[in-house]
Amino acid sequence: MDIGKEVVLEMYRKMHRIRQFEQKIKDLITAGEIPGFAHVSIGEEATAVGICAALRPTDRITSTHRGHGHLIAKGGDLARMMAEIYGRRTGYCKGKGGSMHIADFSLGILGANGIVGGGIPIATGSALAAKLSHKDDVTACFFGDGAANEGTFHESLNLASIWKLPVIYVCENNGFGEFTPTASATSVKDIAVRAKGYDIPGYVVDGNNVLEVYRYASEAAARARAGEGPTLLECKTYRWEGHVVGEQAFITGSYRTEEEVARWKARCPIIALEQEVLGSGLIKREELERIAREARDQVEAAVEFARQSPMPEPAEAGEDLWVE
Amino acid sequence: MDIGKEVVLEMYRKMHRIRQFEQKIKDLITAGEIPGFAHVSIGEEATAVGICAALRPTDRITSTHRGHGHLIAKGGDLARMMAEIYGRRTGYCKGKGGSMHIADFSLGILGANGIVGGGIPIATGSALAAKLSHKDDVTACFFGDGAANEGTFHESLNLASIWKLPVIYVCENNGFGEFTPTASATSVKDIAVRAKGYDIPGYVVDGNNVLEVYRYASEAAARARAGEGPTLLECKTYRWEGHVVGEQAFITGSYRTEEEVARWKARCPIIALEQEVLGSGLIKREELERIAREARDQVEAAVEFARQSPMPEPAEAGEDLWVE
Amino acid sequence: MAQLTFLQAIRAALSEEMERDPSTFILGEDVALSAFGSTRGLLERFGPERVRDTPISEAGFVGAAVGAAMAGMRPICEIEIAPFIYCAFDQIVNQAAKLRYMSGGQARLPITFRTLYGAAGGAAAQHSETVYPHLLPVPGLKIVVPSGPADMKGLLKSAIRDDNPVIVFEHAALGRTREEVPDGDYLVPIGKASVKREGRDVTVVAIGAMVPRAMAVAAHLAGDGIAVEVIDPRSLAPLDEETLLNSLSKTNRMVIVDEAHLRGSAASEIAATMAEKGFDLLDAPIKRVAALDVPIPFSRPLEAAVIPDEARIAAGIRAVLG
Amino acid sequence: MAQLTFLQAIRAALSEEMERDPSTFILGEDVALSAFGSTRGLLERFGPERVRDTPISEAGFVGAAVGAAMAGMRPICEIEIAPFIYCAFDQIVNQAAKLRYMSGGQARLPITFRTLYGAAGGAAAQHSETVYPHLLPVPGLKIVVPSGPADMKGLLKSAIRDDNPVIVFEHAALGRTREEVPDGDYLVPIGKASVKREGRDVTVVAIGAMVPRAMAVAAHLAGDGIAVEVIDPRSLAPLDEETLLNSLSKTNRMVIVDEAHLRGSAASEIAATMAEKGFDLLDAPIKRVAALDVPIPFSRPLEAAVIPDEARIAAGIRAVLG
Ligand SMILES: Cc1ncc(C[n+]2csc(CCOP(=O)(O)OP(=O)(O)O)c2C)c(N)n1
Ligand SMILES: Cc1ncc(C[n+]2csc(CCOP(=O)(O)OP(=O)(O)O)c2C)c(N)n1
Ligand SMILES: [Mg+2]
Ligand SMILES: [Mg+2]
Repeated sequence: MDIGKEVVLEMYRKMHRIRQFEQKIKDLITAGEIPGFAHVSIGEEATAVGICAALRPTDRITSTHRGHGHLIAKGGDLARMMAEIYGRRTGYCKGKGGSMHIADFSLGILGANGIVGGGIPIATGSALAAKLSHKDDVTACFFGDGAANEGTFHESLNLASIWKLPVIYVCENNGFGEFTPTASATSVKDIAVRAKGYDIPGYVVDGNNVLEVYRYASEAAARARAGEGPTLLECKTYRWEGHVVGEQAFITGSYRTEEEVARWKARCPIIALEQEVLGSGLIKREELERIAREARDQVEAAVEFARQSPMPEPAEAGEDLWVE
Repeated sequence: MDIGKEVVLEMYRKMHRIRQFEQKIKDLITAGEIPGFAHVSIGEEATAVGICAALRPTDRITSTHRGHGHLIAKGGDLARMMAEIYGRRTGYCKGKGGSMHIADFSLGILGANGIVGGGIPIATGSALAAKLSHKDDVTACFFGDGAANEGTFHESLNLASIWKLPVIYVCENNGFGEFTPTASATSVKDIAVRAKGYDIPGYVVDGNNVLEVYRYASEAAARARAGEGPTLLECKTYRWEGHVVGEQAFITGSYRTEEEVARWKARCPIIALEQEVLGSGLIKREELERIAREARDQVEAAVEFARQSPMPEPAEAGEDLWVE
Repeated sequence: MAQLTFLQAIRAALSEEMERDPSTFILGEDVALSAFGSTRGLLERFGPERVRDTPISEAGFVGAAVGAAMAGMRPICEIEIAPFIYCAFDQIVNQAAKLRYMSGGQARLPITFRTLYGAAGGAAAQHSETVYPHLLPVPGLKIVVPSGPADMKGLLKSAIRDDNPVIVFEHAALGRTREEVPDGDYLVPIGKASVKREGRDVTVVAIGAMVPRAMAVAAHLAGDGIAVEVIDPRSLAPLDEETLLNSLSKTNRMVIVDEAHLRGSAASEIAATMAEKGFDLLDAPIKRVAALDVPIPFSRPLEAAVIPDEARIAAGIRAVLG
Repeated sequence: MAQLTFLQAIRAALSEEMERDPSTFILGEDVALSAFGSTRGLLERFGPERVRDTPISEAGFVGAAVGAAMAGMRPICEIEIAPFIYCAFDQIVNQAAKLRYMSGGQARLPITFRTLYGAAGGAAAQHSETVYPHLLPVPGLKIVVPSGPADMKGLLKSAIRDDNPVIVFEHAALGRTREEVPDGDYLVPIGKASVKREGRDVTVVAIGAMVPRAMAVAAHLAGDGIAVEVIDPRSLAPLDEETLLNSLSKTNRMVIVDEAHLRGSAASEIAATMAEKGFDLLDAPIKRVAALDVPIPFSRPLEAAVIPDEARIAAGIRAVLG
């Protein structure tokens, strides 16, 4: 597959945006400026971005508790995301959702989800809707390695297989579910193997290689649009940060080694893409630097927007429950 | 494996007992003598019996809504079963459970279960108990092909695999879940394939061949006792009767062909064993006939016991909820 | 107008609404063949894409209904027997009912859940339970419990057209009850109680299959000169407090009859609300007549002892009449 | 006696009971490392067989607890955060709570479920909900909600020793509250309410984290000459009706404070019972102060508007004082 320069640049842009956004979140929480808790995906950007780059605007995604990256990759507005995380009325959910529930239905983002595995049947239903309404939209379903042990994973993949639904199941295997290593909670080394149990294709993908992710996603999307049903992509990656920002404050002991973290940091997906495109001469360093700068500026602007935005009024708590 | 004559005779006895018991249930419901509804397993006897013949008295089983066969195979008392189905105070559950909830804890029968897939985690926990208390008891977990699409199947097999629990998962694939053909609800031809998703052994077994079932079960039990973990056995079989006795009265149309039913009846597990043992000269025809007669007599006695037994008093409804 | 059974009323509502709106479809276990008859004939009419048998995977297909709704469809999702809902509880409680609010009003979830509930003789604890109490504490979900064919049709049609998640509880013992049902676009609004019988001595609020039972008791007590007003709330969420309070202001006495276990029942919820808002109207304590707090037993005499029967309803009425 | 926090009290109860009974073991997600601290240190003491991390598979491991209990163990099963219970709802409601009864009294299910509940600031709808109302309609399950360290220890120990399924709700905001806790075998019986403060003007029944909040209001109102009696029911099932009715016979007025959504709340259940059994004692309607009927929102001012605060509690009290 030949990936055009524009696509590559866009992927680079999105990865930087995610990285800067989440780095900022982390700093703000650490500084005590944002109260709640948030799960960041620093180090895993290539998976979110490679998948979403293969999608069209009318395609849909479902996301997880660790969802900022998916949302940004699908086009989410940084300012409205940041405002939501600040709990402001201008946020995507008017302050009602917070980090774990951001959605943008106009972009096909059906929402992050606080329930591990909760989004998997929802993505499946979204794909069913496409099929029933004879549209060739695809739904990409993000979930973690931990979620792959939930019953909803099983029920959904079986359903999507027998109904040949246009859905891409994207398992982000980052080596942990909270503090439990994947190896000790999951009966198989490669979750992709489970695809056999549903008679669908399953692939192990280098989740830190955005071009590889993009290639697999494009193929899976093409299969889905052609009516050939779902695909399971297991993207092996790693979260550089804790399960939740600030976890050092409340857990004792560590559940992974510094070497392991260092090893994965050395495989930074953003630097990997830089080296690839610089090496091939496709794109110049200055262009990349400009993109990185822009991302930083966008994040700063988002923070500014959030800070300037009003908190919701107490009375707003009663709104938005019903379609009247 | 060399199977002793006593074991073979006992299996023959149990299969007959199940067949006669359930034929009787069917007749009694049809005649309006038993009110509720019941799911019979006529045609599937070899699976229940082959599995339980490989178990010890201290081993445990969990069963399903279609549970009479499992219970009888594990040694259940026909009279107390029949009394329960009649709703009598002398029944196994004092009339509180009925066909779908019969249990005999003294025989390691943890209960039939009205929730499809509901017993799978329970069996897994029973196996965990054996492991935690350093006993080499095995738990056999019966469930249908339909149940293999429930999330509990997935969660349980993963759990049992990582914890290497002494459990045998016995999927009775009888071709249907209610009125839906397995082929249209299940993404794989052989459910045994799903074992790969949990890194455990999985085998397709001729569920109408009691000797074959017994052999696989014995091996699985030996593995379990040796601490090598769970096995998935998919026993292919067929239910001769409807999903529920009397279904013709309320469903319209038929969901399977008469030829299909006839084809499977021609593969009757009881006759198959008869032919096998008569052919090998191991057992004489008279002996088999005597066993069949005894089974009929036992069932008649069970019906008599149930008929003579009192109904529970209304006040008994308040009992048996709590361990005081 | 035609005489329809409860089941025929369900089928009429479903087929009329499916005819009307191409974004509707049915999914659930064995909905094509329809074991209990409520979807019979729909496969032939609307085909297997829109009358969709699912595997036995409650969380999976309920979640699929949620996702399909958020992507623009209008699913009608059948949970064959009510206690199986527990297998899909997260998708109903944490997802369907919360997603609109959590998304700040972005998501639309026009889903109708339908399910068979209640004790109808010998199905035991895992198949006979009255399940709506578990859903009372779920903001974002409407709960409808029709007690007869006409309401069944009118409420189900309203539920399907509602742009919010609605769950309709259909009592297993009512399938063959029969009454006049208006043809065509007959809609019963969700949230409006129905006064089934007028009376000035005592208000009996009855739910689902308890309504015909309460009506029988009322007819019987009329012979003793006791004028019972019977009210069917029809939906438990939202609850038509006004109609109930109006009745209470006339009778000053109330009995609530609920097939659910007493603790946490809809009867308790209604009683608490009435006792709070109607305190000054009450001449006697509100009496709840509900199932005993034990699982529903299998054997007939035991089941009958657990579920409110006419004798217990009558005794409840006499108790508040003092 | 030592000053212990709520979390330390949990750890004390768990380790004492695990020491005492070798058939106990803990299972749940990340119980070894213990994100919220309630099982910290137990792995080191009892090893990975008895302090057992599970995969993220709520139905699977809750069901495994059920099976292990029926096979002779005494599991302590942690559901990390209360709304995740919905993922295992069938195993709790249809299995754990019903199996003894359905088996005619054969099964024994000595299981303790433990779970973190409630709003503690910014965790939003899927993590902050007060979940016990969904379990009120479950005969066969005991429901315990401790409000402070001493009760926490004594009730958790009783729960573990109970031969029936018990669920213990531990409020997320109480973790660091501290008080004197008796050493060693301190047991608080399940089913006995605690009078936290005596008063003759009005009875305030408060649950879980609402207890300290009600106590603060009571202290404040004492300054205005209002003597508030505060009662913590401690267990919602069984409910200590006697202690509540005794108090009512003294104060003749009652306010019930519950963090749950009003509809279907424990407040409703208690109010219905009190209004029925204590009708003649009441000088004013029983007032329920509960969460609004919307999912718990994320943003602090919204969350604060939904959950009962001191102002709403005080207003409720003043309302019943007329
Ligand atoms: C049903 C449910 N169970 C447990 C949790 C608590 N929890 C939140 S994130 C998480 C770990 C998820 O692991 P994984 O799916 O691998 O995603 P990751 O965090 O690694 O991205 C857990 C257990 C939850 N939110 N929902
Ligand atoms: C959770 C749940 N969903 C649905 C049902 C209704 N039901 C009872 S038996 C059955 C079919 C089960 O099929 P299978 O597991 O293959 O067992 P079989 O009846 O073929 O022995 C269904 C859907 C149920 N009892 N429980
Ligand atoms: Mg992970
Ligand atoms: Mg089957």
